Formats: sequence, structure tokens, C-alpha cells
Amino acid sequence: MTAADNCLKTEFAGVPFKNPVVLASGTCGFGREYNEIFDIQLLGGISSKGLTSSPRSGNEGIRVWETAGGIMNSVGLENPGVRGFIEKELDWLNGLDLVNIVNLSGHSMEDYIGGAELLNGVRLDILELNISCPNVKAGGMAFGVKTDVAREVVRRIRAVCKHKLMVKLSPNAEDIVALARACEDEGADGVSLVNTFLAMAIDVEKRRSVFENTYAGLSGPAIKPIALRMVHQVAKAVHIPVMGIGGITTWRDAVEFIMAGASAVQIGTGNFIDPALALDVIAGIESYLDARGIKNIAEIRGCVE
Amino acid sequence: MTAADNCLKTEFAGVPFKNPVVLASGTCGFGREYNEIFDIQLLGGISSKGLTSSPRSGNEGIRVWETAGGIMNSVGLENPGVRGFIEKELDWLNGLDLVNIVNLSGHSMEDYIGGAELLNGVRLDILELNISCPNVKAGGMAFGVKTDVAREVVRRIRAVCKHKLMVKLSPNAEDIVALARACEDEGADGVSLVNTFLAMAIDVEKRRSVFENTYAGLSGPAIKPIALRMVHQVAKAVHIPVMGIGGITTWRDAVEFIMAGASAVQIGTGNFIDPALALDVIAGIESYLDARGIKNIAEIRGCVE
Amino acid sequence: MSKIISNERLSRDFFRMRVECSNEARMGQFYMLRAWRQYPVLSRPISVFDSDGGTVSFLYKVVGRGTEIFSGLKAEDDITLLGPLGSAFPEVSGKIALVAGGAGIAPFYLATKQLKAKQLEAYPGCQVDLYLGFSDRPLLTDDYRKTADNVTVNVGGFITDEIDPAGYDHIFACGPEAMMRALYEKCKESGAAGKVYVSLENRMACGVGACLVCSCRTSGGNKKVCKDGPVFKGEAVFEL
Amino acid sequence: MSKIISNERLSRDFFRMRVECSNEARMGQFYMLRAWRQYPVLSRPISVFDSDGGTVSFLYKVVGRGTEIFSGLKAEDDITLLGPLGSAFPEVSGKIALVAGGAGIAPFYLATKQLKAKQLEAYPGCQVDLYLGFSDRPLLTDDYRKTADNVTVNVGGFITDEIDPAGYDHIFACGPEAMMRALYEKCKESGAAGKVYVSLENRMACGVGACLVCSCRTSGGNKKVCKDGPVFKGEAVFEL
Repeated sequence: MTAADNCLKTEFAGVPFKNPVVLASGTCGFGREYNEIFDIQLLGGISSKGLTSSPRSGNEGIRVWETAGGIMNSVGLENPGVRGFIEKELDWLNGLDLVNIVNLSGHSMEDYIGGAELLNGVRLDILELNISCPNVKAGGMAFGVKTDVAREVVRRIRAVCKHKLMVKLSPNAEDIVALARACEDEGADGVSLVNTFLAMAIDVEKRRSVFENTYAGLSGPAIKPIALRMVHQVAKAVHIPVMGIGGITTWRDAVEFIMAGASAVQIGTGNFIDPALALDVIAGIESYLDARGIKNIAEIRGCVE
Repeated sequence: MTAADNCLKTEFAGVPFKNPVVLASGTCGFGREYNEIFDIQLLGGISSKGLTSSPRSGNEGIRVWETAGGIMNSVGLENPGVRGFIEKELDWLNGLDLVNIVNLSGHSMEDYIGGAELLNGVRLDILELNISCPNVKAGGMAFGVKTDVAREVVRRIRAVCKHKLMVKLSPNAEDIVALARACEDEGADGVSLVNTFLAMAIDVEKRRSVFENTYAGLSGPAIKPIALRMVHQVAKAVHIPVMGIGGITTWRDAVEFIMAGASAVQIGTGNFIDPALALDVIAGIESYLDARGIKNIAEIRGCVE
Repeated sequence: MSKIISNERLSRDFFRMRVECSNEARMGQFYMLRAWRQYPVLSRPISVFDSDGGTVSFLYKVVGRGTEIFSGLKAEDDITLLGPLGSAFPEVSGKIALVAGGAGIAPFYLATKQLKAKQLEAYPGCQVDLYLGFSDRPLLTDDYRKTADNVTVNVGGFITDEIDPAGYDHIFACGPEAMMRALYEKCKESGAAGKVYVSLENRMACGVGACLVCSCRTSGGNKKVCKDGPVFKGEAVFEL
Repeated sequence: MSKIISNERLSRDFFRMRVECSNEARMGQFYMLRAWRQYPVLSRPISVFDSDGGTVSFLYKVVGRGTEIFSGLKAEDDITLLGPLGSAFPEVSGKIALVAGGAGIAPFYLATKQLKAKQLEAYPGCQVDLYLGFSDRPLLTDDYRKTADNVTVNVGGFITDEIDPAGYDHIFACGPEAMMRALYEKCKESGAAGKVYVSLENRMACGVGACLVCSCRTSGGNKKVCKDGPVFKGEAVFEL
């Protein structure tokens, strides 16, 4: 390990990361496709596609739509199910030198618990509990809007889950700070935020919503300033680590999230701008630190009051 | 009045509008500057700069910052106070052939009530109660986040206010639908939404927030998809009219808001793209309606389920 | 970044762009193209029109902001290419019909070249026939005539009316979904459903199979248009 | 939309753009410039370098995304101008010093021309002296020498050191706020505070005085840099 590596080295809930840059769930599959383009072991970690206890085929109709500085998506948690993931993807991910974050969603409490129990039997680094997917009719975001509902899910998952537990928060939460505190109270090891913003687009010719599911999730640079504010608020309010997500496309964006209090960051929509964008972000953070003689990102983490 | 005018003619809480396009508060002063560029009587209306009972000099430091597809502002309600407005601006506005919407903000309940009482003695078309300004330390948005707090302000203002009352909602509200319903319950004649999103930008060289007030308000095309979703949700939930606001820069955007249920729309950030952008929007809506044989915008209002 | 060699307007909405590129594409594949830094957020998937190992050409129609930006590019400008991506039409032999509608003609220039090249080696005397349908003005038909054995053009009607599926061993289609479905049904009636391959189109984000926004339903379950496709067996797509 | 006549690079970061424009600007005024449709959202306020009733010229430094886009424009390209906007330097007579730092030299080409033209009519024999400070490379000094009576250039030091306020009836300043403040203080020491006019800079949105994002504190209360300014009396700005 070189000095340069050391300045990027971080830790999240006791899990060591070689650098703080992680690919966000839903934008990178299970890592295989990007690994054909670059060695994904250069990343700090990967949060793979959101799983549900049973396979899902996802939403009908248009699934992606461009907006000013962002995109909306309505994939609807198309995934092979927890068992399919364990059979086909898990060993491969565990064989790589990067942090393996497994994202778990659900459409009912039983679904979440079932999925968490299935995952208890396998090796993974962090379980990211997705209570913030806006694109499924039942469940998903419904668990991430009201603090009390979120508290109940986290409590019940915490009771069964043997892994490190990071809760992925929704920007559509009524009170994201209170909700993050509830996660901390219930024993979450960390939180990641934000998932996508519930949003809408209308086709004025057809006089109907662009999306079959009426609303969809907005992400990308457009919402970065809101996500950054939320990360700043939450990081000041909790003692567990925060993984910052929301429209990061440059090293500068990543440094902003770290200065707002994030211990690591996830890149989502940015992967669509350039599949190897995360590598530029990593190199850029490193140059920033080097040029200013900052020995490790911990020195700047949360430095903005 | 021509046939073309008729297709754009609308009504909001009993107030007739020659067309549904209004300049949004805070982006157009009291109308004088834009009137040097085009005849603002071509507009449906104007919502003038947010007033407080006493004059305010606004925030220190940087007040505007560009983001992806949007801008953040932190003007902090710089305004001449209600009395200054009445003395210097009101007669001029009342002399124009357009709907005169007066925006009232405050930093305490007494402030709001004082402002509303002062305005009782004068002529205006609609009082827009701003419980959603994110850029003042006390008051402003604090009244627009929690439903119960908003309910209390609206109740007390309604009790004293003799004018048509439209409440301007914050997208930072915990539950914007419940909050809009509370406004309706308390006798508001309409709601306008959304004000700006609480957001943040960090200067990575100075390692501090760009804004003195830490957070600022995000507006512009970037947030349009979220604003549209909120307008759609609120319009389905209340029976009072909704004025749609949020990143409108084209006639197509305006038609989306109308189809989502808005009876009129406000243009804010769009005025900075082109001071006469509102005229393009008006002309574009008219062409859209004409080309499809739609006799009045009422035919498409809220047509999207 | 790759250098643009030329970018010519072919008609009101159609352009052909030639770019320096050392990767060789197979017929039916596409690239993700990007000629801007950040916005629009997404790159644009564009079919390969021709590819020779040193350059790649794209035939594209201006339909939105991205293609509008492409249309303004000039020789010597830079463009970012990701690819070639996706599946190709199968390398088959015998009598082959390529049926296209509108912008769907794009992949069949390279397809004709690659099929003929292969056939000349292995099966001299075999045949590649093109059926090109246009709503108004035909495009590049002279170019296509140079490579194909026979070219049938239909303007304003249904190109699917022109073809007798019984006369072919393989039928490849690219164009509007309704056109491809009609062709498939016609082939099925004459017992030729199994001969048909179609190239699907969908909105894409990553372009490499990671994000699932371009999933399509097939008889074999959900498939990614960008990675498993764009070329699928007609039966897989139209027999659900 | 206005047509660009030329857009020449003067140094690493500085460009001068000349645009067709029939409005005549006064010294110290600016235009809001826009050479894109939607993004960046805001137009850019740029000082008038020269204006002759048929064309307007801008001297600008590339500092961000907007000016970067400007720097890539070519003759015949279109650009949207809103203006001329804001207040001008006062039309005074006598001995006048114009003191600039860096990009602050921009308004003083037109200022020299307009002051000299007025003086030639009214007060022959009067004088306009230029003091131009640069951090590294001087810019356009030959152009300025053609119009001004005397031109003093300072590179890497403090341009404010070069001037004796007592020798002038009027002093106009444009440049970094620290430079203008130092000049004002120097003038004040010699009892010449009232002679000073300064041109302020601020981030703007509407450019016409409606949005209040460019407000500045003055002794007369908040003023709009875009509408009440950019030119203010030094006392109004520095005596709070």
C-alpha cells in the first residue's frame, strides 16, 4: 500500500475501504458489466442491484426519462431474488478485493425479514437496507417516509440480521434527520442517503404520465444540492457513519459530500455519463488531498459547520 | 377579446386571469424592471417580492449560485416592508391590467398578522401567504414544514385577512398533501407550490458553505419533475385551486403543470433565462391549444390521473 | 475521445457521421455516443452503419436534444464512443432478406457487406436481398444497391407487403415495432417464424447491461436490449 | 440574437468579442450575454469594452463555464445580448485618472474614448490618464495608448502606488475590491475621497434590478449592482 492509497483509506462501520468511492445500487448490476470496462477492484466498494426475497421482473413501460441535469427511472426492482443472487453472483463478488454491499428491498415486512434471513447464511460485507425505492407499488419507499414505520422495519431487521446494517434513506422522508436518528437508535451501523426523489413527467401529446407507475425516481446532478444538504443535516445529527449519495459526477462533488460529513460516497447516475467515472473521482480526490498536504480524508470529513 | 384570448382565460379562486401565466415572487421585483422590457399587462398576473411587516436588508454574502439545471438563492427577503410597498409600489401595480398578487412573509406569527392587517386596508387581488421561504433564520419555512404549524398560521391569518388568500407551500414540507388539506380546511382560497428546495453547496477550497446562512433555496428546471409530482398530488387532494410553480421554462412545462391540475402557473427562475420568457410560454400554450382544437385550458386541467 | 472525419446531412432529419475508430463492429451492434460533457446526462445509442477497422459510421435521425447536438458536429470535432456494444445478427448463409423501415435501414449496410463477404468465401452464389421502407423520401438507396443483390424500395406503403417469406432462408428486420411484428406474423403464417431475427430499440442509460432500464420481455424472460440484444429471435420477442 | 463579428484570444485567459449591435452603450455599462439555450441557467454580465452604435465589443476573462463557452464562439455564431444595462461613469471634465486592475481594464477603453470626445468639444486641453495594473502579462496596452493621454502600467505590483490623487479632478476605478478600496483610502488621505467612482462586480441573475441577488450595502442603503450600479461613488461603497 502506497502513501497515496493511505490518504484515501477509510472505514465505514468497522469495514475497511481502500477508498471512499462506491458504485450505487441499481446503476451497476452486480458489477460484472463494468468489470469488462475497468478493474472494479480499483473501487472502494460496490452496492449491487436491490434484491427482493423473490425474483421480480420490474415495471412495464418507459423506464428512463431525461430531465434537466438528471434522469428519472422506473425500473421497479427487476432482480433475480435473493436466492438467485446467492447462486449466481455472490461468490464472484466475494472473490473480488472490494467491499461487497448487498442491497435488500421488499414489498412487505415479511419480505424484508425473509430476505435478511436468507442473507444471514452467506458472507457479505454490509447489508444496505433499502427502505426508499419509489418505484414499487407496495413497500419500498412506503417504509422510508414516516419515522415510526422506518423504525419498526429497522428494529425487526436488526433483530434477525447478522451482518453490518446500513439503512438507505429516502429524500422523500417526512423528517430525514429524525428518521436517521431512529435508525441509529435501533442499532443500524450506518446510513446511506439519498435514494431518488419521487417525481413526475407528463407526455403532453398523450395527456398522460410518461411512466406506467405515474411517478418515478429522480436522480443525477440536478438533485445534488438537496442531497448534500440532507447528508450535512444527518451527519451532524447521528454518530453512525453516513454514506453520501446524490448526483456525484466529479471529485469536487465527492469532496463536498465528505466535507458535509460523509465517510464514503456512492456514484449512481454518474456511471451513465462515463462507465469509468468513479475512477476519475477517486483520482481527483487523491490529487485534491495531495495538493493540500491532507494525509487522509478523515481530516476533512464533516469540516463544514 | 379574441377567441385566442378565450382559450387562455382562466379563473383562480374567483379572480379572473386573462391567461394562466404569472411571474413568481422574488424573481420580478414589483414588476417595474420587466415592464421596461415588455408590457407586463400581457401577463396573467404578477406575484411581487415577498414582504415582511418591517423592511429587511436581506442576507450577507453570496446570494446566488449555479447548479446543474438550476440555481440556489439566498436573498433573505430583502424588501421595503409592507408600508414601503403600499407607499411606493401598490398604486402602480393596481393601475395595471393584470392580477396583482401580493406575497407576504414573516419571521413570527405577529409579523404575519401585522402584515396581513396592514394589507387589509388596501386593494389587491390575491394575498399569497409565504410560509416557505428557506432563507431566513427565523420564521419563513419554519411555518411551512409541519402541518400543524402551517394550519395555525393559516387559521390566524384567515381570521384577519379580508383578501383572497393563497398559501405558498414549501417542498420541504413533511407532508405537502396533508399540509395543503389543512390550508383548505382553514379557509385558504387556493395554494401555490412549490417554493424553493432547501439545499447546500460547499466551497471545497475554503472548506465552508458557499452561503452565509449555510443552506439556500434551489429552483429551476432541475427540480421541475419533483414540483410537478407535488402539484399533481396536491391538486388531486384538495378542491381549492392550485397555482403550479417549479422550474417552468417552456410552454410544454406549463402544460404539464396544467395537466397535473394547476389552474395557473408561475414562472420564476425562467425569467433569468430570458426576461420575456413568460410571453413565449403564453404564446406556446395558445398554439398548443389551438392546434388541438382545445377551446380552453380548463379542458385539459388535471387530465392526468 | 475519437475524431470525427465527416458528418453529412442526407435529408431533412438524417445524418451520416464517420468517426476514427479502430474497433471493428459486427452487423447490428451499436455504440453509445456522447459529444458533450455533462448534459444531457445520457449518451445516445446509435446503430453502426459501417465499420472497417479504422473508421466507424453512424446513420442517425435527429429526434431530440442529443441527436440535435450530433447534427451540429463537424469534421475534426471530438466525440466519445463506447462500444461496439450488444449482440449482432447471426452470420448465416443462404438466401437472406433484410427488411427495414425508416431509420431501421442503418444496420443493414454493414450487414449486407458482412453477409456477402462471408458468403463469397463459403457459399458463392448465395443472395442478400434488401427491402427498404420509407414514409416519404428514400435514403441512400444507391449505396445499398452497390452491396446487395436486390433492393426493393417502398415509399409510403408497407414494406412488409413486398416480401415473400417462403423465398428466404433467413429474414432480418429492423424498424418500427409494428412493422417488425407485421413481418413476423406474415412469416409465421407461411411457417417461417423461425427464420426471423429482429433488432429492438429502447431508451438506454448505461448501454452495457448494468442498469436494466432497457429490459424487454421475451419468451426467455426479461432480456437487456443493450447487452442481450438489440438482436433477438423474432419468436423470443413476439411469442409471449 | 446578435451576430458575432470576431472573438479573438488576447492571452491565455482573455478574449475580446465583437458583436453586431445597434444600441450604443455608455462607459461602465454592461450587457447580459448568453450563447446557450438553457444551461447554465444564468446569462453572464460582461462589461462593454467598446461601442460605436453598430457594434459592441467585450473584453472578458475565462473564469467558469459561461465564459468558457464564450471563448469557443466564432465569427458568424449567434449570441443573445440584453442591454446596455446599469449605470455609467459620470460625464465629467478636467484631469481624469482611470485606474484598473486585471479584467477591470475592460470599461476604460470606451471611457477614455467617450471622455476625450466630450472634452475635445467642451474643454480642449483636458486630460485622461490611464493606470493599468496586471498580475502578470499586460494586455492591450497599445490600444489604450492610442486613446489616452498617458498610460502607466504596473505588472506584479500595486497600481495604486503609481497614482497621485492630488493631480486629478476625478478618479474612476475598476478591478478587484481590495485594489479599489486601497485606492479609495489613498484618495481619502489626500482629501480626495469625493473624486472617486468605482465599478462593482457581483454575481447576477436577472441583470435588470428585479431579483436582488446582486444587492450591495452602500451608505444610502442596499443598492442593486446591476441597476443602480455597477458604477457608484467610492464614498457610498466604502464609507459604511
